[in-house]
Formats: sequence, C-alpha cells, structure tokens
Amino acid sequence: MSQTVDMAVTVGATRPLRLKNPVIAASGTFGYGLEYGAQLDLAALGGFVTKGVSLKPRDGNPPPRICETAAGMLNAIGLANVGLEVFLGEKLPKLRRLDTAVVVNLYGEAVEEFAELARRLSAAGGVAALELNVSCPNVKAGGMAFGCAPGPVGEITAAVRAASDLPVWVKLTPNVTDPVGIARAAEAAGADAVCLINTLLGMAIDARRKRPRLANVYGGLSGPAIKPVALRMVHQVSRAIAIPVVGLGGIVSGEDAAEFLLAGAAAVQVGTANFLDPAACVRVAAELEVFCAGQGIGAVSELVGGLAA
Amino acid sequence: MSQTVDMAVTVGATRPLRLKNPVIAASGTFGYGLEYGAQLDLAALGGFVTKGVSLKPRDGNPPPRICETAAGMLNAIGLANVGLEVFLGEKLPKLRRLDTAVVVNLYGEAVEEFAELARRLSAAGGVAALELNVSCPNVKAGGMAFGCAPGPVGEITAAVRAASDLPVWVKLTPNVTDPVGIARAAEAAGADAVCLINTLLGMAIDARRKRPRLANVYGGLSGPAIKPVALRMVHQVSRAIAIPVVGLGGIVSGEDAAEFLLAGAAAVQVGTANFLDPAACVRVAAELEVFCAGQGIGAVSELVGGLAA
Amino acid sequence: MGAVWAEVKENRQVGEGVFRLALGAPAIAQKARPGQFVMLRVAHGNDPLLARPFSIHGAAGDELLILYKVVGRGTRILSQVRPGETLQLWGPLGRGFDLSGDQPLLVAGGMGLAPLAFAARWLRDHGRQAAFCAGLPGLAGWEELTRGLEAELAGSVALAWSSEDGSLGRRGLVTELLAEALAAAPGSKGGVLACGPMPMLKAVARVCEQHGAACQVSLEAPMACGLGACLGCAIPAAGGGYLRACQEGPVLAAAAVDWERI
Amino acid sequence: MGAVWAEVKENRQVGEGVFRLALGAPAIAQKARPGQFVMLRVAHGNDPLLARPFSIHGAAGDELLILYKVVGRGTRILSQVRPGETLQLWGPLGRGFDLSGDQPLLVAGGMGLAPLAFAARWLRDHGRQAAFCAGLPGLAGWEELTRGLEAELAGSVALAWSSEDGSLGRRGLVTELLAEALAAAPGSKGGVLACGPMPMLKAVARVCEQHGAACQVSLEAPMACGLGACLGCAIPAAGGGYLRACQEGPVLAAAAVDWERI
Ligand SMILES: Cc1cc2nc3c(=O)[nH]c(=O)nc-3n(C[C@H](O)[C@H](O)[C@H](O)COP(=O)(O)OP(=O)(O)OC[C@H]3O[C@@H](n4cnc5c(N)ncnc54)[C@H](O)[C@@H]3O)c2cc1C
Ligand SMILES: Cc1cc2nc3c(=O)[nH]c(=O)nc-3n(C[C@H](O)[C@H](O)[C@H](O)COP(=O)(O)OP(=O)(O)OC[C@H]3O[C@@H](n4cnc5c(N)ncnc54)[C@H](O)[C@@H]3O)c2cc1C
Ligand SMILES: Cc1cc2nc3c(=O)[nH]c(=O)nc-3n(C[C@H](O)[C@H](O)[C@H](O)COP(=O)(O)O)c2cc1C
Ligand SMILES: Cc1cc2nc3c(=O)[nH]c(=O)nc-3n(C[C@H](O)[C@H](O)[C@H](O)COP(=O)(O)O)c2cc1C
Ligand code: FES
Ligand code: FES
Repeated sequence: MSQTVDMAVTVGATRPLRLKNPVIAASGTFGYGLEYGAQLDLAALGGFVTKGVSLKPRDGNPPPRICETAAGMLNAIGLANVGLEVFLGEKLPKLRRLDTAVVVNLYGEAVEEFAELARRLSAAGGVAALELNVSCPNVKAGGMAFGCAPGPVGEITAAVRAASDLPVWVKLTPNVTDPVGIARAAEAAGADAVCLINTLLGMAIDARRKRPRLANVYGGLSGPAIKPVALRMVHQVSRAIAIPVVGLGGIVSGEDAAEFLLAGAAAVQVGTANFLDPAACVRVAAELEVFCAGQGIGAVSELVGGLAA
Repeated sequence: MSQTVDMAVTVGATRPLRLKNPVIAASGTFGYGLEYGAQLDLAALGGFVTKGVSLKPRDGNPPPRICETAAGMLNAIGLANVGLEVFLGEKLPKLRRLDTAVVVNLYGEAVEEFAELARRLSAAGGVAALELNVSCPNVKAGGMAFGCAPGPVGEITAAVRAASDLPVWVKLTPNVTDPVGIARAAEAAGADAVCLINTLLGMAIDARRKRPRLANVYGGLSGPAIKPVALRMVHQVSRAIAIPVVGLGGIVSGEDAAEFLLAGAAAVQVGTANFLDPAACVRVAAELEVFCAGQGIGAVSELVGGLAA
Repeated sequence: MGAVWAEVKENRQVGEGVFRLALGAPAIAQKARPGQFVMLRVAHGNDPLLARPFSIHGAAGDELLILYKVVGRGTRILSQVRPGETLQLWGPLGRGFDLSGDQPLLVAGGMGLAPLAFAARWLRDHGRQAAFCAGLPGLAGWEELTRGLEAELAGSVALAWSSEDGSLGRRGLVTELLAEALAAAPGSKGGVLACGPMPMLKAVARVCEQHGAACQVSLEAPMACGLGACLGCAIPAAGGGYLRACQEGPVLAAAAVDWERI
Repeated sequence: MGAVWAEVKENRQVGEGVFRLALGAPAIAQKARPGQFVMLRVAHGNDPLLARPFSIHGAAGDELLILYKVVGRGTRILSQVRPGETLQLWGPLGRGFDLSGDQPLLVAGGMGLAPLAFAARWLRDHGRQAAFCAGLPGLAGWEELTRGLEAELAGSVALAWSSEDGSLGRRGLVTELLAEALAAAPGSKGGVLACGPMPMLKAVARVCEQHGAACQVSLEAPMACGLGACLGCAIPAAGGGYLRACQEGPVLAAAAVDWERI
C-alpha cells in the first residue's frame, strides 16, 4: 500500500485536458468553487465545474427549491446564477489564480446564446473547458428540451465548437430513451467529451398538505439513489463512442469513483456528496488512490474501461 | 380517527375492476401470490399481480440475478416463469379460490404471443385483469424493446384488446423520453389502464473484482430510490390521458401510497417493499386507512388526483 | 476544513420533545457567534442523506451546544444517539446577529430560544444589558430549560416569559410582550433580534416596523450545503430576487426580506 | 404472519469478527429446524434496504440464535446493535437438513458452523450419534466458540477440528478430515451434511461422490424475499434450469446441483 499511484488522467485527445486526478466537483453543487475555499484545498481537486452561467443573471425558481428523498435529493434551483458579466468581472479573475482545472458550465435558451457564451468565455482566458448544459430539468426554455433529441444537441455542440478552441464537454440528460444516439450526435458535432448523467426528472409530494414539495413541482433527482442508472449509461455510451465520457451520479466514495472508471469513464464528477461533507471531493480522490494502491494498480488511468466482459 | 374510511376503489370505466382497497402487490415481487399465503391474509389485499407469464416456461437469467443498491435493488430475473400450461393447470385453480383480484402479468416475444396468452387466460376464467409487460428491461426480445415506442405498444394493446374482454392494463417503462406519448398509444388502442413504472435500467459494479454485479450486466432498479421518478411519471401521464393510471415505484408506507393517489393514480402497487416485510401490502393498506381517517377523508378515492395545483 | 467528527458528550431531553446536544467540537466552538449555525449529519449512512441545519445554542470551551426539537425522521434519529457516539458536522456558518446595538431586545418563540439564549449569554458575558422576551407553549415539560435560563441570565438580561396556557409568565403570544416593550421604548435603541416560527417572525417584523424599531430575524430554509453554493436556501428578497439563508443569513434585516413572497 | 419484531437479548463477539446474536422470537424458535434460515433486517430505515439471510444457529425456548460474521456493511451495522433494541425478521424459511440418516457425518467450514452446530445439538437432544468435522482458520480468537461447542457435544457427537495454522485440531482443510472419515467408512450410512464456503462445498461434493456417500449441502445465494417469490436466489440445477436456494434449498442434495455452472 506504500506504492505510489499515478493519479493523473487526460480527458480528450484533440484538445486534451490533463487533470491531477480524475475527481472533479460537479456543476451546481460547488458554486463558483470559491465557496469551498475554506473547506478544502482546491488545488487537491482534479478540477471543478462552475454553476451554470447564462448570458443574463437569473434569479432562479421560487422556494422551496430542494427536498430530500430516499438516498437522494431533488433540486429545482432553476439555474440561478450571476450572469456572464459578473462571472467574467468578479468570479473568473479569482478562479484563474487557482491551481486546478476550472470548467465552466454554460446554459443558453437558444443556440446562439450557447455560442456567444462560449466565445466570450474562451476569449477571457483561464477556463480549462466548457461544459454545455443541455440537460437541466428545471428550466422552461432550453435545458432538457434541447437535450432530449440528437438534432438540437448536435446543433448546439457544433455552434460552440465553431465559437471556441477550448475543450467542449456536453452534459447529457438521463431522461431519454436512447442516450447513445444523443452522445453520438455530440461526438459527430465535435464534442471533446460527454458528461453523464445530469439529474433524473422527479417529483416529491407532501401528502398531508396535498402539495408538491418543490414550488416548481418537478425537480432533478441526484445522489446515491441514481448511481445504478448513471453507471449503466456511462457503460452504454462509453462503448459506443470514441470520445471520453466523464461519469457522475451518486458518487460518494473512492470505490464509487472506481466503479465509474471501470464502466468506461475517463474522469468522474462528484455532486450531491459535497453536501454530505464539504471536503468530499478530496476524500474521494484520496480513497481512490488508496483503492488503486490496494489493488496493485500503478496508474489510476488503468482502471478506465477495465471492466471484465 | 375512529371514523370509518371507505377503502374501495374502481379502476377503469368501460371494464371497471372494483378493488377492496387500492393496494395491489406488484408483478415479480409476489410470485403467484401463494408464496405469501402464510405471510399475510391474501383477502386483505386490493389484489395482486402474478409474476409475468409467457407461453413457454422460462428458466430466466444466470445468477447473480439481484443486488442491493442505495435505497433500492437491481434485478435481472429474466422473466423466469412456469409457462402458460403450468400456470393454467396448477396455479390458476388455486388462485381462483382467493377472495382478491388476481391480475395476470403477461409477456410475449411477439404481438401474436401477447394475443394468444390473453385469449387463453381470458377463456380460463378467474382472472380479474391482464397486465401487459411491455417494459421488462431484462430480456433480449420483447420487453422493453417493445415498450420504448408508441407504435409497438399500440399494436400489442390492440391485439390483446381484440383477444380478450378482460380489463387490459399496460405496464410501461420509465426508460423513455416521452412516457405520455406511449401512454396515449396504449389508451388509443383500447387499454383500460396503464401501470407506471416498471424498473429503471441500471447497473452495479464490484470494483474489487472488476465485474458487473449481475450476470446479465444490466438490471432493473426498484425500491424507494426510484419513487421520485415514479411519482413524476404518474403525475405527468395521469394528467394527459383519460384512462386510469396504476402507480408504483418505491412505495413502502401508507403515506407513500397516498402520494401516488394524490399524483393521480387510481390504485397503487407495492413491489420491493414486500422484501422488507412479507406483510408489507397489508400494512400499507392499513396505514393508508389511518392516514385518511387522520385527514378526515371519508373515502380513499377522494385522494385520487387531489394534489393542489 | 470539511466536516469534522465530533463526540457526543450529552444528548438529553430538556423540554417537551426538545433535546440538548453537547458535542466535542473545539474548532467550531471557538469560532461560533450567536445566530450562526452548523450543518449536522444525524446518521452515518444514506438514511437520511442530507445534513440538518441547527443554530448554535452555546459554545463553552471545546463544547458546542445544540438545542433541537424532534419534528421528523432526522431529529428522531438524532434523539436516539448516545454519548460516546460520533457525528459529522461543519461550521460555524452564516451571518449571526449584530449584537453591537445598545440594550437590544431579544424575542424568541419556541425553538427560537436556541440561538437567542446563546445571544443572551454572550451579552451577559460581555457585560451588556438586554431584554429578552421568550414565548413557549407552557411550563409543563420545560421546567429545566426555563429555570436554567433564568439562573444563567439573572442580574444581567431581563427575562420575560409568555406562554399559550399562562403557566409560564404571561398568557398570550410573545409578540404581545414585544409590542408592550416597544410601546414603552419606541424605536428600541439596540434594535430587536428575533427567532421563531415564520408567522411569529412576520408579526415581529410588522410590529417593529410600526414602532420604527430596527429588526433582525433569523430565518429557516431547507439547506443542502450551508455554504452558499447550492442555492437551495432561497429567501425572497425585498428588492426582488433571492437571498441565501445560509450566506446572507440566517440572520437578516427584516427590511431585506420580501415577507409577501415568503 | 409477515415479519416479527424481536428484541435483541445478546449480541456478543465470540470469534474473530464473529458474533452471536440471541433474539426473542418465540414463534420462529419453536418451529426452527436445523438448516433453515431467517431473513433479518439489520436496520430500521432504507440503509441497508434488504433483509439478510442467516442460518438458524440454535433455538432454545423463546430464543433464536444466529452466528454471523462481519463481512460487509449490513453485518457491520448488525454488530453494533445492542441488547434491548429490536430487529425485524421472518422465518423459519427453506428446507433444512434431512437428519433421518443413521450416524450422519457433519462437515462445517468457517461460518458453516452456524447451521451444523444446530444440527449437532439437535442430534444430541434426540439421543442420536453423529460425527462432526469442523474447520477454522485457527484457534486464536475462536476459543469461546470451540470450547463451548466441545462442552455441548461431549459424549454424543464426535467432534474433530482442523485448522489452517494447526493451532486447533489437525493442520489442513476440513475436507481432509472428511476424506479420512469416508475412507474409514465408505458410503457413510447416514450421509454427509455440509456447509461452508463454495470451494469447500465443491470439494466435499466431489469427495462424497468418489466415496459413494450421499451428500447434502447448504448453499448461499443473494436473496430478497426468502419465500420463493422473487426468483433472485437461483442455483443452477443438475437437470438444467435453476433451483431456488430459499425454497428447494438452502439444503440441497449435492447431486441436484450443477456444480459446473455455479
Ligand atoms: C439556520 C437554521 C437553524 C435552525 N436551528 C434549529 C435549532 O436550533 N433547533 C431546531 O430544533 N431546529 C432548527 N432548525 C430547523 C431544523 O433544521 C429542522 O427541524 C430539521 O432539519 C428537521 O429535520 P427532520 O429530519 O427531523 O425533519 P424532516 O421534516 O423529516 O426533514 C426533511 C427535510 O426537510 C428539512 N427541514 C425540515 N424542517 C426544516 C426547517 N424548519 N428548516 C430547514 N430545513 C428543514 C430537513 O433538513 C430535511 O432535509 C434550523 C433550521 C435552519 C435553516
Ligand atoms: C441461506 C443462507 C444462510 C446464511 N447463513 C449465514 C450465517 O449463519 N452466518 C453468516 O455469517 N452468514 C450467513 N449467510 C451469509 C450472509 O447472508 C451474508 O454474509 C450477509 O448477507 C452479508 O451481508 P453484508 O451486508 O454484511 O454484506 P454485503 O456484501 O455488504 O451485502 C451486500 C448484499 O449482498 C448480499 N450478500 C452478501 N454476501 C452474501 C452471501 N454470502 N449470501 C447471500 N447473500 C449475500 C447481502 O445480503 C446484501 O444484500 C447466509 C446466507 C444464506 C443465503
Ligand atoms: C443543487 C444542484 C444544482 C445543480 N445545478 C446544475 C447546473 O447548474 N448545471 C448542471 O449541468 N448540472 C447541475 N446539477 C447536476 C449535477 O451537476 C449532477 O449532474 C447531478 O447532481 C448528478 O450527480 P450527483 O448524484 O453526484 O449529484 C445540479 C445538481 C444539484 C444537486
Ligand atoms: C425481483 C423483481 C421481479 C420483477 N418481475 C417483474 C415481472 O415479471 N413483470 C413486471 O411487469 N414487472 C416486474 N418487476 C417490476 C415490479 O413489478 C415493479 O414495477 C418495480 O419493481 C417498481 O416497483 P417497486 O419499487 O415497488 O418495486 C419486478 C421487480 C422485481 C424487484
Ligand atoms: S444551503 Fe446551499 S446555498 Fe444555502
Ligand atoms: S429469495 Fe426470493 S425466491 Fe428465493
């Protein structure tokens, strides 16, 4: 166990993004990173993904916005965010100084908005990759509406591809019949990676008050409850496309992370687990290293796709 | 709380099925009912659904067939069953004598197989309703392959409708982009009700052994973990179609059942909870009655679709 | 950094359905200020999943006190934890009360006692004067808590009780005590500091506005991170949009809150 | 009917990572036969979700005994349960050992002790003779269990130990003891009754076949219902298809099992 493990991974080939380790904090669960600065050493992360940024600031949905479910939670934040101007002016300058990969999650209500966001974020510098959110279940326009068919996903990806030289990751929704078809559309349109999965569309009801628990009625299900669905989609999709898959959904431990790598993910993201312990990402990376050492694995990248048939 | 609650519900209008109470044991979790005879009073159930019956007996998938996940479980039984002949000859005669609604779940690999099963089960007598399993994730032919598009669902429903005068319930898969479209196809083809949801397609991995935990690799996720997804689909679909929805997915308590009724279900099924306590169905019905009494509700049917907007 | 494991030193019933939890959490106890809170996980596994927010009820040396009421599954599980077991928590979080005003007026309804008792002790410890109006359902079952608080604050903070059944202090709502106090000293120089159920806080905000008294309220909202990151804890803001209960709050100027949209 | 709540009477470490659990479960204890099992929920909530199958280790009056080893999350949680707490379980389930044979030969490897100690005590109580070969890793940590069993069975069941490190009985595998016993009495009239890890059971089945001895094995499989309903516990059958470990088993004739497909 005293053996050292090479924890670095590279996501993508044409525009490779090298990460110190495969553990990335997931969008919407890690704010703009800075919120966690006092909780963990941001430089110990493979990277983090910001809360989804849109052109204009968004207030988000009325409360209640979150509720707990069995081994999971629902959220209907509604992509509340500071908007591109404030992000570029106040957040990004601080993020640039961090010694970790900063991936910016973006969200537009139209193809041109995605392209515009991508153009300006690329020009600003300091961004390691763009993650296109075509899968948010909690907004009326755009979001999951885009993400549920190959056509729009391809279009958005192509438009962003044309607007930016940064690695483009496309974050896909699990609420579809055929995730492979959609991942292929992203690949064909020039994506550098796909991220799977965003939240499952769900609902909770307060039977005594006869009311939905979320003001938005529906919300996105995340946490350990969804891990089996996430693993299945990562496995399905990673075998069908040539670009890497970034896997997420319910990861809480280093062993969970190893499962996603074995299923075919090139890197993983940790979302809801940040709410169980603000230092979860660092712990997951450390546990993954211990796991590898214990298994006699010299480089974590050996795990990727290493599932026995 | 001493007030009596009318627990009876009727599922369907054209071919109404009256149930003593809205709690039905779900297919595949309750065997042929008889297995639970020593565990609870079968006559205290609204009804139960048999394990899926096919024309020929099926051995099912190699083990391991089940594994536990966070607040849920995966199964890949592979529709193991005794086959129609044995069902008619050995099981049904015993089931006929029970004072509860016996719903037979059927599974075919082709449209004609569904029709043939329906014809012979209807002729046999003693069957309260047919539940068409067009949503099993654990078989190669038929199953979910049928259930993922409106076309085949409509075809199967129409063929069974033509072959039988029994109430026809169509059990739908949650692994689709648009459950409403598929439910509408079932309705248009003459279904008396749709049942939502079957299991979510999932996967589990043993990281130490680098192997899928199920021999079949993928399996169906059930249990409390999926309740938010089930509630959402019941809510979505029940507002879009005129025939009733039978709701299931993660129900463990009377309050869970009330949530499904409020979301729009006319009755509920209890699956995985039977594994947490073999008398779960009876307990759920009793708790639901106490819930109604506590809320001053005189008839459980008042809950149906009663969610505040 | 991150969550810490803390040993349970005491977890004892001190009121009707109300427990006091003492945790060995030196780093948090040393930084805690009245009105701040912690995120506490009541179980080690997935059930329940999320941490629960609790106001800091006191901090003495290495020990952190929480006063909680059993209202649901998580708090019920918490009430069964025994001394010697360990729990995970992080904090102190959020913005606490501004205690700089001269002779502030503290108003607590029910579990609002938790943070305001901490505030009152803090004022006492800093040799400050204050008035404290606290409302409970009644005395029965709350004897230890009320007598303890009276003993602790005697001579420094003027404590007045109200109760629904009249068995403790005055019969009626704590807002009536407040209204009287404000009528006697309109605009109450040190301002009003309040915590309690939402209807009470709405009433407190209204009464303070009528009397031109500055008012701070500690608000509750469902929380996931407690750090300002998840945006789950939105409180409608007076100027439109939302404030984060965990970051801009939980203590907010009553005037900053849009009470209509709450 | 359904699951019963049982009070934990004892939950004590009796071997390396091995605990003995005594439950107050009269209805189950009275019906229990050696080789049967119960489904036991180790926690009250969703984590973990499913019940765990455990062989019945003994039944005396109202008390049911289980002997379990901590191997994962569920058994770890179980090991922390304290006397006075309650757990849910249902049973007795499945087909136990056929103990009608004259002078049967019992073979246990590791936790296979759990059901076979019950069988041995049952034979003793019915004034029957039997031989019992039991294998453990070693004596260290297992003193109480082994000495207890020796005392219980003295004079009626001939107990022979084997251990991997030679500290208890003979150094080697329990199958070696079995092979010797069978060589001395080929075809062993009462048949062989075995429980233990799968590789051991495979070896036992093979050795018995070689010696023409009838052999019953108690098998493990993941289980959800324990009642024959879920079909989760499939064991490949010699004739093709599958047997349900919970219904046709857990004790099966070795000849009924397809050892190749296991
Ligand atoms: C800043 C802050 C400070 C608080 N301080 C105290 C305190 O000192 N003492 C005390 O007894 N209670 C306090 N509460 C309320 C306490 O968090 C809830 O009573 C507790 O979360 C209930 O958990 P449960 O599992 O028992 O209830 P359940 O209703 O089963 O909980 C379900 C979910 O809803 C959330 N939830 C339920 N009620 C509330 C609530 N009132 N506020 C926020 N989330 C809620 C839970 O955290 C959980 O995620 C505070 C809340 C906040 C936001
Ligand atoms: C009929 C029968 C009798 C048994 N008798 C005993 C006994 O007397 N003493 C004892 O210590 N153990 C016994 N076992 C094994 C015991 O069920 C497992 O050790 C236990 O389920 C492990 O649970 P866990 O949560 O600690 O392990 P985990 O590995 O975390 O469990 C994960 C899941 O796998 C299942 N599982 C894991 N190992 C086994 C196994 N070997 N067999 C069946 N399911 C398993 C668990 O039930 C659970 O659903 C028996 C098993 C069966 C089938
Ligand atoms: C509170 C919350 C907010 C989220 N916001 C976003 C977002 O802005 N953009 C996005 O792409 N995903 C968002 N997600 C989805 C997560 O990034 C992640 O895909 C999902 O939660 C599954 O991972 P997990 O189970 O590890 O949480 C959000 C999730 C949560 C819980
Ligand atoms: C072990 C197992 C076997 C199942 N077999 C069937 C089946 O044969 N036919 C069917 O329509 N559904 C089958 N199901 C699905 C259940 O009927 C139900 O739709 C699903 O489990 C969700 O409900 P639950 O969360 O209450 O279990 C099976 C589920 C389980 C767990
Ligand atoms: S609790 Fe997450 S932002 Fe306030
Ligand atoms: S455990 Fe369900 S059939 Fe055996």
